[in-house]
Amino acid sequence: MQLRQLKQALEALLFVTEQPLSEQQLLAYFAPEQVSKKQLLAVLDELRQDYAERGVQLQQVASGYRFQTRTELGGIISRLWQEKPPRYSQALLETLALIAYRQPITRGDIEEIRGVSVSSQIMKTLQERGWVKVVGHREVPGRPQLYATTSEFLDYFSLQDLSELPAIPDAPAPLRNSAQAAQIPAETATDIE
Amino acid sequence: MQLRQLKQALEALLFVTEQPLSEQQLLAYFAPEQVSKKQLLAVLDELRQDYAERGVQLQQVASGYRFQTRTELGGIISRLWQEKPPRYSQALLETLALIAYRQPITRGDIEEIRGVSVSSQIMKTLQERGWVKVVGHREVPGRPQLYATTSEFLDYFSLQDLSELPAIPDAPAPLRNSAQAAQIPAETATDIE
Amino acid sequence: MPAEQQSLPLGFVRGEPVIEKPEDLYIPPEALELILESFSGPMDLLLYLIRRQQLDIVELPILPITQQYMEYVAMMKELKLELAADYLVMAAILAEIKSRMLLPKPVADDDDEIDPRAELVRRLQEYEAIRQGAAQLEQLPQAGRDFSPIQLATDVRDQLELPEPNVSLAELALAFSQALATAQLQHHHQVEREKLSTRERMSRILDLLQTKPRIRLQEVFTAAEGRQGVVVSFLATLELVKEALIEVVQVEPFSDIYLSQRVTADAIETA
Repeated sequence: MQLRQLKQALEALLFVTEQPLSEQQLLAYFAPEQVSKKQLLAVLDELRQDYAERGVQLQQVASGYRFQTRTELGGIISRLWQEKPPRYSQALLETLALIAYRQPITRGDIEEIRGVSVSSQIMKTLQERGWVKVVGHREVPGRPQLYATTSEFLDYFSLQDLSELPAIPDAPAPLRNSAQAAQIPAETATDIE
Repeated sequence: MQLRQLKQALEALLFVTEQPLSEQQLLAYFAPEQVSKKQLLAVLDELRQDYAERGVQLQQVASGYRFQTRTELGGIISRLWQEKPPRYSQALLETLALIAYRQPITRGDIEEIRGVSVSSQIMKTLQERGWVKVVGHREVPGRPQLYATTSEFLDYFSLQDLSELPAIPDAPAPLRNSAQAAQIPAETATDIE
Repeated sequence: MPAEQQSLPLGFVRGEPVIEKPEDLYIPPEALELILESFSGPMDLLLYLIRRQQLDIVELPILPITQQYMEYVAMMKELKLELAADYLVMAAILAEIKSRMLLPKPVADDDDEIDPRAELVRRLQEYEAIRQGAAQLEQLPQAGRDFSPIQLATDVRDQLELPEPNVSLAELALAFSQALATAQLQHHHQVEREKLSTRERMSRILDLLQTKPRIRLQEVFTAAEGRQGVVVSFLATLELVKEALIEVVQVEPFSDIYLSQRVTADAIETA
């Protein structure tokens, strides 16, 4: 087998296999072509040099040789899988708001105020986001978890501490007209901005 | 973005994606870096040249650019696969050739030329592989489905478009009016390319 | 059905027969069967018969070809190959053409009399073109057979951070008001407003108690926060005690005051 052909075949092989290939595996693979270990190592070294400045590189890892993308490109490559920013539901926002303004607070407290049960998915999302964490348990039957906001939460909203959260006007007296009641916070929001 | 960095990123990107990437997709991807179409094409061309003599090559196919192993290495690389690649039957190849060369075409047209009824298994295989799809109906009684090839078909055979199919003689002119009706789509197909 | 059998090397390559056909009919039946099965249909067989005589399709010598075709069909029957109806259809077409060829031509009359073979010739020409197309497709590089598209595995994906959602502070405040408004409409009880900084400090103290079971009261005060900070921390501690979230212990007068998590056993007992 010509050296040029061996190099091409080796290169292609390392690109198509999912797992790294060890010296032994490569030698076994090229046994029909009677490639010696010395030849193999020389060609691998050549390939390594060829790819030194490229977007992908030949790396030797514990289980053998493999091509992988250049480390510095991680950021730009990862955009491939970047998801769109999520849009949060009203239920999630209210839950987050209650945790922020009324912490430490249990899920039961939130449910009592909102009048509806809080989905586990919402609590999971808020925790995965790193905005909410469990800071303890209320020592009552069932020992419900107490939730509080995190420093990441403050960072995200550029707050130094919770006292910087927008003040909420005293809750309005209960109204018959629910539409009107709903209107009040909307106006508040504009003021805050 | 520096040209060198763009080249590395583009190279890495084309290596990690499963599907070929089109010019439009690549431009959209590098929109944050404000890469122009001219720059993109220049870098793609450079990459193509860089890999011209290597074991893997940058290939332009119907749905975009991708890296693939050098065709001449076929045998030596396919040793890697446990199973042999499928060999397609003459009947399937003739059916596929009819659809590829004379599209859009009905099953009736295929049966007329091949002199045999088309097995449903063959049409199913071709559609499951994603090589063939229904593109409409011929407006005659029964409204038979019109079949055409897909970009996956072209990708599979490393083609950019139908004009790259090896030439075969044109369909002979029809004799009668009835036959003529059947012939029209074949002429249309040439235009579609 | 034989028409859909895979083409064998004994059949055609690029439209040309590779083997010499059963000229003499003394071929072993097994081989004959292979040959017969290798035809992808009646058109394939017909084309083979024409090409065997090194004739052009347009010359289509209908008499001998029809005869040979019938012989093959008979052989297929004899070998009990599952004979596709399509072969019989073609036999009928050939027979019809033959009979029309044998009829005396009507005198004068039509110049536009069409050769009875013309339609079949057209079909054969088109079929031959397609056979050629099929052979060329077969020879094109094929994914998985001649090359493999490359998809490098990468762990870059794992490094991906969750995308930042887009929530504004105003939205959060609005959501809070709405939650409170709902609460009032539903429960008709006043939800008290409390000093936020106190609630935050409560969280912080509880958080601290997650890491250590006990902290000294002094630890909750930060001198840098000044008077107001100390007041907030103190209020928070009192609030935590009031809400029974922590315990405050002083072993003896003037000794250090410790804050600790409520002991679980207590909770169980009270439960």
